[in-house]
Amino acid sequence: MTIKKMRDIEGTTFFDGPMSTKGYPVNKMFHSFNSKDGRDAFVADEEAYMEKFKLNEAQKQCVRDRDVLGLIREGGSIYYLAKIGPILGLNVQDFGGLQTGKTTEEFQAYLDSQGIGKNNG
Amino acid sequence: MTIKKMRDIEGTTFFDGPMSTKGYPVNKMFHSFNSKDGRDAFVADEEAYMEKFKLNEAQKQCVRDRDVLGLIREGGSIYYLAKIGPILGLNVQDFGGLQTGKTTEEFQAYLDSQGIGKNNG
Amino acid sequence: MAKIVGGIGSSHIPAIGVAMDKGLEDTPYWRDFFQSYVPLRKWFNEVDPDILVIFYNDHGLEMFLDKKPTFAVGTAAEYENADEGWGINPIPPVRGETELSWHIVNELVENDFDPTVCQEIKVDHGLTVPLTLMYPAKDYSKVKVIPICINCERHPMPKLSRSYAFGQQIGRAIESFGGDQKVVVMGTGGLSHQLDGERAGIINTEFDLLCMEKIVSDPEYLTKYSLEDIVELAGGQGVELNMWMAMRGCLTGKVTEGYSNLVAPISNTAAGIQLLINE
Amino acid sequence: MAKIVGGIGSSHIPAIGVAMDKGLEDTPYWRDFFQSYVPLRKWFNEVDPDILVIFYNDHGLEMFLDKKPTFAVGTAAEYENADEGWGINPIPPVRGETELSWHIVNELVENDFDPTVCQEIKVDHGLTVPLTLMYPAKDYSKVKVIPICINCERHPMPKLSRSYAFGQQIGRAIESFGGDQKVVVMGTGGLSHQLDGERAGIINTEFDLLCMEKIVSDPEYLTKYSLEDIVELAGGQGVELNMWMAMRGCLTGKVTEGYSNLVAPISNTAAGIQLLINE
Ligand SMILES: [Fe+3]
Ligand SMILES: [Fe+3]
Repeated sequence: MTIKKMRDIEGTTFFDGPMSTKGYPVNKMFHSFNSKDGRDAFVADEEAYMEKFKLNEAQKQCVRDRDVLGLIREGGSIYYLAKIGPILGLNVQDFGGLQTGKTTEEFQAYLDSQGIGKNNG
Repeated sequence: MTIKKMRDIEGTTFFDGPMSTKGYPVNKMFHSFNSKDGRDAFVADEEAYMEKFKLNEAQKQCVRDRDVLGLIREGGSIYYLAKIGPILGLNVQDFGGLQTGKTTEEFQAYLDSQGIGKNNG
Repeated sequence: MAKIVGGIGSSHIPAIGVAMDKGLEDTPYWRDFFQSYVPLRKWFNEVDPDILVIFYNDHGLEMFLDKKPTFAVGTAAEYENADEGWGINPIPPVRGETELSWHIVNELVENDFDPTVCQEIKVDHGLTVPLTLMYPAKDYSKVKVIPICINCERHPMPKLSRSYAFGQQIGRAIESFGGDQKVVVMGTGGLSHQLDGERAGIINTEFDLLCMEKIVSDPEYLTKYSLEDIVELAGGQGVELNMWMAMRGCLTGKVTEGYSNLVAPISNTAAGIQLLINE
Repeated sequence: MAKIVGGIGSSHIPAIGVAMDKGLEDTPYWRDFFQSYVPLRKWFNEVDPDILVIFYNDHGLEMFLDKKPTFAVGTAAEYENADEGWGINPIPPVRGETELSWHIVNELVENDFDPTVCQEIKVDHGLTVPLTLMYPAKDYSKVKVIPICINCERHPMPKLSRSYAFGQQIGRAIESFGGDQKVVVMGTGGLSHQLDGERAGIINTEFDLLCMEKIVSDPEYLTKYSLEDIVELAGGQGVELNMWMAMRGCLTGKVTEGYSNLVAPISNTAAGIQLLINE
């Protein structure tokens, strides 16, 4: 098989075709969080909801563990999986911290260290 | 406005962008006939079903009159509107007759007159 | 490397599915049509392809006007068929081939095609009828199918030259895919017919025969026709020739004709049946 | 003929929508960002465009992986926004412009682009946030919006050169459209950021400033970067630069910079704000 392998960039997973095949069920579940019904159903019974979308066991365990890096490894796309954030009360800085082994404050400080253009702030 | 006008071919309506804009509600209704629920709901109450899909009055009248040419003029695409055929017990030869002012038998004879390759028949 | 052993041109009209469901293959109306598939299937069964790429158009099952792709490529592991309202029995799910599908998509996008990529779609009779013609016992569970859908319902549609180039790119992608899979490509639909308007019922077998001749020896010749020319010559739905052009584009080797027939009228159409060998 | 008077580059992150909903524009975190829109809006209000073409990407509201277009063009008379799960209040429906949309689609297909054409789609924050930045009082009922969506979520994605060519073709289509409409095009998203992985949080303002310089004077320069280069340099979601390239492609006249600023961090991104005048 000769599917193009994307460049190796440390700490970066290209969400490409094979990853999208692998992650389809989990991304479809996250996508369903667009609707309040979907979010409520997940909160009411996470296991049943994961089963409905046919997540595999590894994906289920990552959801149970709130393991963001694990979810990405299992084919989750950040665009869809971030939709679990508001349900869990996590914003993208919290997500950043979770993935980089930092507290949210440390992650924010890392962002700030790369800052520009906030002269009037 | 300068949307490309398609070539004038007698007896032929190009289903192009402006026609597709005009016909969107009626085509969406016909498209819903993919499902038995949609077909049954139409049969149960045609007027309510047309209202649900927001057909304009001209489109509704064409549906009431089973006016195929009228429906095409009002933006219907043959691909979608043909889905009303099985509901009304009409096949594509019946449709052909209705549009060309022929009986179904006459339309079939017209098709046969252009025949080829039926040597073993 | 994967090898495209041949291409098949075939009709895909719902009436064929209904005739097969009802066992009408040997009636006077249908006999010559179904007889044409005997030599095709003989070749097909001998080849016993691993992968079948089917160019089809969606007549209003999945690709509705709300979000209508010019070109769509399936990358799913399985495709379902469904009720389309025509009274054909839906066929059991079709197996997909994710790896080659993604390779095709990668190569298309790399080379400036803009496909819509489908990980979950229902396939309509445009695909299931030709598939069933190849596997009348519906024993297609072994073959992997890649559905490739071309807009033939709403203008603007891809030009014949674009569909041909699209096929050429897909052919190159397949032939560059590692492995020893045998691949057959199918172009479905057509040939001349018009379902709508006061001109409904026109058939132009002379033009169809020209298309079937040129598609073997000189497909570029056909790219001289605009889609308006095609509508004028071959009827409103004659534009389904686009799928035959894409199929032919895939055949990058030396192409010879293995079989050819044209039967009309089949429903409102002239049904082209053609086998192209690719060496 | 319709006239493209200028292009705007703008961020489109949900946090901006939330900040506007909550009235946080003048807080220390947001002040510099929102101040940058004062000169943009001054120009924009003076122009008072009839039509706004917005290049955006859909982050999972409408264009899911089941059927994901590389390029999608809206041709509807109206577009709705909806709950995306981010907690932004959906905005009232946005007016479409069917005639110019179809003209653009015709010209794209005629020139070998393969768009998915959308007569009924919901638009996400990628479009609504930039629109609301131009109309903070949400008084956008007069302007007609053409949404043009580019896949930035799943590889393969269009190359920068393809998005630029796509924009060029759209620019030519608009400028060939009869009438005296004033058109503004927006490229949204970016600039450098990465949301996922152990590398989350990288920002590269040096590269962003280079992009903003080249996009004025030498957009072709940027087409030398592959998307893998962009991911390496500007982070995983830095690929949203594609929308800026398409916007720039539309500007076929003499292009000068009317305003430019880069503010970071805004959420996890470097937010580019840029006005390009097209003469
Ligand atoms: Fe067809
Ligand atoms: Fe974005």
